[in-house]
Amino acid sequence: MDLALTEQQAMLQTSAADLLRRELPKDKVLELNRSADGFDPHLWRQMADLGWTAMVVPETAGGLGSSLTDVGALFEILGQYACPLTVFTSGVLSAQVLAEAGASAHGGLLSEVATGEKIVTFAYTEPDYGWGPGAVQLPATRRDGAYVLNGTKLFVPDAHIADSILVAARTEAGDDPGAGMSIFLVEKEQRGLSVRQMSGWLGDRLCEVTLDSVEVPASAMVGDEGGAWAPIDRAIDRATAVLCAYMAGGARRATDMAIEYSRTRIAFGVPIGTFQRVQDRIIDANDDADSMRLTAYEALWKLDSGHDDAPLAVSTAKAVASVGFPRACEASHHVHGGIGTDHTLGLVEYTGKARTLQPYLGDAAYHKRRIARLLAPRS
Amino acid sequence: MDLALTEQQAMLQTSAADLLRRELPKDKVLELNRSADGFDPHLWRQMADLGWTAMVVPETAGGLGSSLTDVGALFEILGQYACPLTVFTSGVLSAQVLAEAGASAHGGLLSEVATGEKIVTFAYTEPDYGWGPGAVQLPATRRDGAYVLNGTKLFVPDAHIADSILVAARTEAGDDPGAGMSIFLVEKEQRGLSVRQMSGWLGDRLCEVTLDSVEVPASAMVGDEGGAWAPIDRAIDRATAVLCAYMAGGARRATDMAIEYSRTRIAFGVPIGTFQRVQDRIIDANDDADSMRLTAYEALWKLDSGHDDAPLAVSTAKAVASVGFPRACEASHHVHGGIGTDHTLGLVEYTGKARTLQPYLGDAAYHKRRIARLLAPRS
Amino acid sequence: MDFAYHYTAAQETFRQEVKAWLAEHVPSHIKAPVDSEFMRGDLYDFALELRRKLGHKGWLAPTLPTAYGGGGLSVELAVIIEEELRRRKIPTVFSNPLVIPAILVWGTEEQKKKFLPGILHGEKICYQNFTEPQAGSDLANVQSRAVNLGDEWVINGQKIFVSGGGPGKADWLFGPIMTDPDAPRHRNLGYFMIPATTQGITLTPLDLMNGRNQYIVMMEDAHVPADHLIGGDHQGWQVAQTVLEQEHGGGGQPHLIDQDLDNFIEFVGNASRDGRPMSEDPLVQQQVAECYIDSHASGLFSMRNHWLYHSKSELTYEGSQSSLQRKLFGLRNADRMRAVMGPYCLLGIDEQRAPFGGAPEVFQRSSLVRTHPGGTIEVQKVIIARRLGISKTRESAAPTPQTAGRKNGSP
Amino acid sequence: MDFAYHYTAAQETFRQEVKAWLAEHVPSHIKAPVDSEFMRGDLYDFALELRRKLGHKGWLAPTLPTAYGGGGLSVELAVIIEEELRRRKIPTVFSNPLVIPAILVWGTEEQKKKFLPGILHGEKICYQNFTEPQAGSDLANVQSRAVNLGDEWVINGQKIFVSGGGPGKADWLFGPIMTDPDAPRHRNLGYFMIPATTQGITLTPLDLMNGRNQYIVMMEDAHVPADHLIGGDHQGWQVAQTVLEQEHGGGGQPHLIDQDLDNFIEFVGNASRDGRPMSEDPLVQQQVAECYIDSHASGLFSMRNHWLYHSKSELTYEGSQSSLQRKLFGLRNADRMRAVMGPYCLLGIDEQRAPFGGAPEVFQRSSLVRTHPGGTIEVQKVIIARRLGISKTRESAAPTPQTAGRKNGSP
Repeated sequence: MDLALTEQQAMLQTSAADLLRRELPKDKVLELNRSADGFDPHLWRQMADLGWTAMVVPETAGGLGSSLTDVGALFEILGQYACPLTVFTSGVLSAQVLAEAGASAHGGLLSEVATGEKIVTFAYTEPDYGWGPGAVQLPATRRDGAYVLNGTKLFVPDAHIADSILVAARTEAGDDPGAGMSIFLVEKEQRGLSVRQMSGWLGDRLCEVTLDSVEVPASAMVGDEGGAWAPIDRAIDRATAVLCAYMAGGARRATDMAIEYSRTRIAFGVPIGTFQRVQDRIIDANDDADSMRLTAYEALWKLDSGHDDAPLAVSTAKAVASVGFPRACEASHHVHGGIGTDHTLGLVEYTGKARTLQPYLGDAAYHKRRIARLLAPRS
Repeated sequence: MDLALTEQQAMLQTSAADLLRRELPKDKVLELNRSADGFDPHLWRQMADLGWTAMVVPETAGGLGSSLTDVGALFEILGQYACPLTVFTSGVLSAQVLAEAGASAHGGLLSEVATGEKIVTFAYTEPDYGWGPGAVQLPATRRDGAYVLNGTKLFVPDAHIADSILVAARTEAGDDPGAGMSIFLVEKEQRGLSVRQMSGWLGDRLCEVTLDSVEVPASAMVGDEGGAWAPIDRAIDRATAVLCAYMAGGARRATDMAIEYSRTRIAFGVPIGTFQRVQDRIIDANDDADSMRLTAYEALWKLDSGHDDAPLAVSTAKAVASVGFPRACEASHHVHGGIGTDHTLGLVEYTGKARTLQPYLGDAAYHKRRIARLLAPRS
Repeated sequence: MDFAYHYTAAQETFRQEVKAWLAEHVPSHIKAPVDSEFMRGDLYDFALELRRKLGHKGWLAPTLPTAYGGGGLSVELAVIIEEELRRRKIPTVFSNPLVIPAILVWGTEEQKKKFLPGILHGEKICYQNFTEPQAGSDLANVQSRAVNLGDEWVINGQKIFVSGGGPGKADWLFGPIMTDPDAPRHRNLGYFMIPATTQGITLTPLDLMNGRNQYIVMMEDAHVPADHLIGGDHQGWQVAQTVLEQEHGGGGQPHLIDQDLDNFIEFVGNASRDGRPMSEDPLVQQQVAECYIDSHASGLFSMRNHWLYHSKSELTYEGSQSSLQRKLFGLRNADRMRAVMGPYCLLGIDEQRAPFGGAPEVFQRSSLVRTHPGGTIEVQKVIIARRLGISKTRESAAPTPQTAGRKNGSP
Repeated sequence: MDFAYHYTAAQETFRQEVKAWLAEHVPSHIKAPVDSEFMRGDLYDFALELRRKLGHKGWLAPTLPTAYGGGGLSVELAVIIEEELRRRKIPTVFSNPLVIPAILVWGTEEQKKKFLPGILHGEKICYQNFTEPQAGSDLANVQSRAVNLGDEWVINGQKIFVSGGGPGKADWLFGPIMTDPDAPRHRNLGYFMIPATTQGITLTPLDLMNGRNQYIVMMEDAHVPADHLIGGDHQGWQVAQTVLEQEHGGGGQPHLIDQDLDNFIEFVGNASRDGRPMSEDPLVQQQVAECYIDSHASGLFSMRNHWLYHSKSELTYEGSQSSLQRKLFGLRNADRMRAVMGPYCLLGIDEQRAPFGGAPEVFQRSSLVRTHPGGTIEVQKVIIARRLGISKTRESAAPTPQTAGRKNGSP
């Protein structure tokens, strides 16, 4: 038993924090979030050069083949700085899908993802939003050795700046939603594909991806026809654990802001942190942040060490994070009062992230349902 | 709009409080709860003489035909004194079932319920506990003009002291659980019937009622064969609103105990009520008690005035009460600390009531499901 | 008990009048915007003009005396007007009504005549000039200064989180300013009606989560006539209390209405997930019911307060209880709606995929922002504890237009 | 990171020894009762004897030095012993182990030799003599008095909520008594090991929700030898802090175990409602998962503390955080279980229909009762706030056997 980060992981965290403190101060986050595409090529290049997009990519495909715990340690810091999640979209989630489903046939693309030359997103969710296998209904119809995709993917992260899109589609309908799902690699310039940024209080850029009779060759299929759910399920589990570390970092920062503010803000002649009501919100947020961190690292550790019940740990971590991150932000708002709603303070950006990530890769109810099924005694 | 009790209702409350203050001090409640059958014939006689068992009984059957709001006003006081609920079991719930289902054929029994000469209970729940129509599975089989009942009723209130039992049974199976239900009046001395008090931390006496080929004549059927669910549904709604008033009274007393204790208990040199953490629990309990009272009276009013959405108001009141009563007690325990767990203080008796009444006549989840169905836009 | 208003035939006739008047004066395409942030341009001008018309009919303050610009009507007719205005979803220009009880309770007869008709006729727009950077929850810590020059006062200082349409749109800024730095807390303030056009007053918008409808008010050597002081020059805190009594929920509401809840129920009724109607999902059913229950119970608190207020009963904790619950259930319901609607309730008013024109997203932000103004959650709890008699400090309610001069003693 | 212990072959061999020893000494029909209230008669005697045997093997305090009666074993072997004892569900006589760190940190060498072997060998049973009617959350307000007569102290006063098997079963009552009424708070107490058989000591059971296993201890002119004072005669508060540091969760637990949760999952797996397996009910699934998550997250806090403690790290708020969460999730899970199990979780140990021999009903009561001892919810929050550095009072952790003499300075 050893709950400390390794020296190497600690160094990784330090160097990440150094970069982000310099390149991504809170006014830069706000500026980026308000920019047209929410993407900073200069920052992207630096992150890629540090290998952040290469960590989950196997060494055989030109990546670093890092442990997931290493990746989580990095993303804990990214979460603290509310770093845009493009590095996650492409460098973790899409990379995992590629690696799990078809590293062999698409090793070239995976290498480009690792170096950051290519940005790839994963289009899974549809108008009936959800993360179970049943959520994918978009049909891919075989025609003359090619496939034609028709339909809409919604809430797809970073599709507006992606070079390629991994589209989960249904090559076969049937009673078992886990069967008949396939993945297709669709290039951005593909005829019939259109991408539109959605607007609102979205912590990251989410897009509507419309596929209007998009015809792709059979070689665009990533992995086996009809067998995509199993690798997607594994890839999502691995990515989710990393995302949980990111969310833990965000919750920690929102909590620390509240702690700091409670020490310096004076009301009724004393720091507000001396009031029990204020303390209680901070104590709760601190518990959330700590629970998120422990459950995230436990999930990462179970995935790294190949535990059978890693999915249980992942769902536990995400259920904790989906509840804890928004709640910690809300507590921090509560402590800050009106000033917390001022964009220039920075807290609002964490709250936006928290609420957007809450349903991403499965909300608390989804993961709790999964936990209950995993816990049920075998009959 | 007038949210005050009428003068007459206020007087009813005063006289009830006078009796219970005298006859049912907290040590008497404890003694009664620890006695063999939890029943005090002397107190029962006084309550019956005051007409408490006659209120919901129509004047045509020798009752008072009071408004439900009157009955609720009485039971709010009974709840404050943690009065045993036999008066509810017989005088409200069973009386309502009789009145709704078959006052004509069983008017004599209803009159005896009204005077308190007879105690009648209503046996609805079974080992698969629940309050929807599907919860009744016990079969009643027709044989030679009579009916034979076989099975077990569980958690039946006051069956050990009841003279008669109204048994909900299934005269017909089928896909619609609302169809095929009938009610039978079973006398206590009936061959094949056995009653056993269940033990545990039960705020009132609950029994296991076993029917081992109990044969009853056709005249024992109360109301129409197969048509019992509709009158039972109405009767339960009416009784539930009254029970909610009782629970509101209990929550109010548990809250007031906490308020009083917080003013007098000294810690760190000051009354503990001056600590924000203690205040917050009291504020929450006070909110629960007030919400319970308002939603209960709204339901009673809607039933009295024949509103279409009375069932919505009843389910709202019970969902609020099922959550609020145990929560207010828990808050009061929290304020009292260790001493609150001492039986001689009296709080434990309210907590026992609260937890036992939580699922009775439908728990919060059951009523929330019903609310959602009632709210759903008609398509 | 009776949880509803019942109207006579004459009152129902009045309702028809109101309906007809609204049909005549409000074109059918005119509706309140989903986000009050976008109460701009033509729509603002229309709403301002409509406000004047309503005011001159006495329908902005139906129950107040006609002598001051009110309607002199019964509570029932006031409720009818409110019902019809809401039903029609007319766009409203924000003017903080809480100035009215302060003047009614604490103003001299001259001041009532001077200020009230303009306000009640809808000619004048008022912003509440309360919060300061160092006086939020601790409102008594107001630091802005008013110096007496005999005929007038000179005011310097800064207010923040002042709500309204912004520069050039306000007529009056009302609130407490320190008149006497040597006097003890709660006895060192005056309550001023500051003309917004006074030289030295500037409004700068804040960049907030809920938009740019809140302002920093800078007051630099602003000269204000002496008769713009409401109440004595050491009674500003007491005047503010009358305002806060109302703001903290003491007036109540006669109806149980919640558009965000109605939207949510409709959303669930139309949506599907995994190929099945969302309304049949047991988890969704629980969330819908919990939203309804929370909203309904909070509404009953508000209805009770309305009844208490109009039956001229003395309130204790009830105002703050209602205000607290409104803030808390808003947060809880926003949370439940996120759980059911997922990212749909984060889609903004410009997004074609947004349900109800983005109203759920506005609610996601407003429910969080609303926890602070009008007394934070903490402030409400402090007041409730005092009025339950468990706090170190005991207090009773401040006088309101309904209770002033009664057993509380006149102010 | 590594969230588990990994055992060497030698350690696994040791596990087999423990198993074999237990098989030899504990007949298979012997099991801990569902309700510790019923640890009586023959079972009590058996458990007491077993405790002695375990003690003499050094297995009651495996990691402590053999010189004091410990086992002198590694943490891993200690964890193995704990695992096997738990697996076997052996009945245990309650003796409060928190006396041990107090003596280890604050006792003289003579006192360690005098008291520890008897305790660690399982010969002596200790009750914590802390709470008084006027000293609950405010423990420093202890009013019972010890007067110094040179060779001995004479003690008078009353303790309450003292847990244990009752009169005639305790050997030592340990805790703070006021030695100097003129000294300031926190400097006016001594910490005494009072022989329970001392004349003048009487134990009277309380009639509590969780039974009659807690006592009022009356101390009337009880004479106690001078060397039964642990620490200086003004250091009782400081000694108590060392105890509380452990009691408040500072020692942690290496495992994630929760029998009540396991029962609940099993109940759901076997039950049905409306003719369908309860485990397929979506609402039930959510409740089961929430119980699991809460229990698991709290368990991770405890595991983290175990690791911090055994890696000799200084804790700040972590002990109280874990203790607080344990109390809170117990209440939440009891609530969830009531929601799913309905009246079944109120059926007592004598009821034939009770699932798991009534264990869920015991949990319904114990989860509520457990919120008070070992520092109430409020006390834990006070400590956390102090250690997060936001309270008026700042504090760091009291010395424990793992940290005493390190950077904190020796006591």
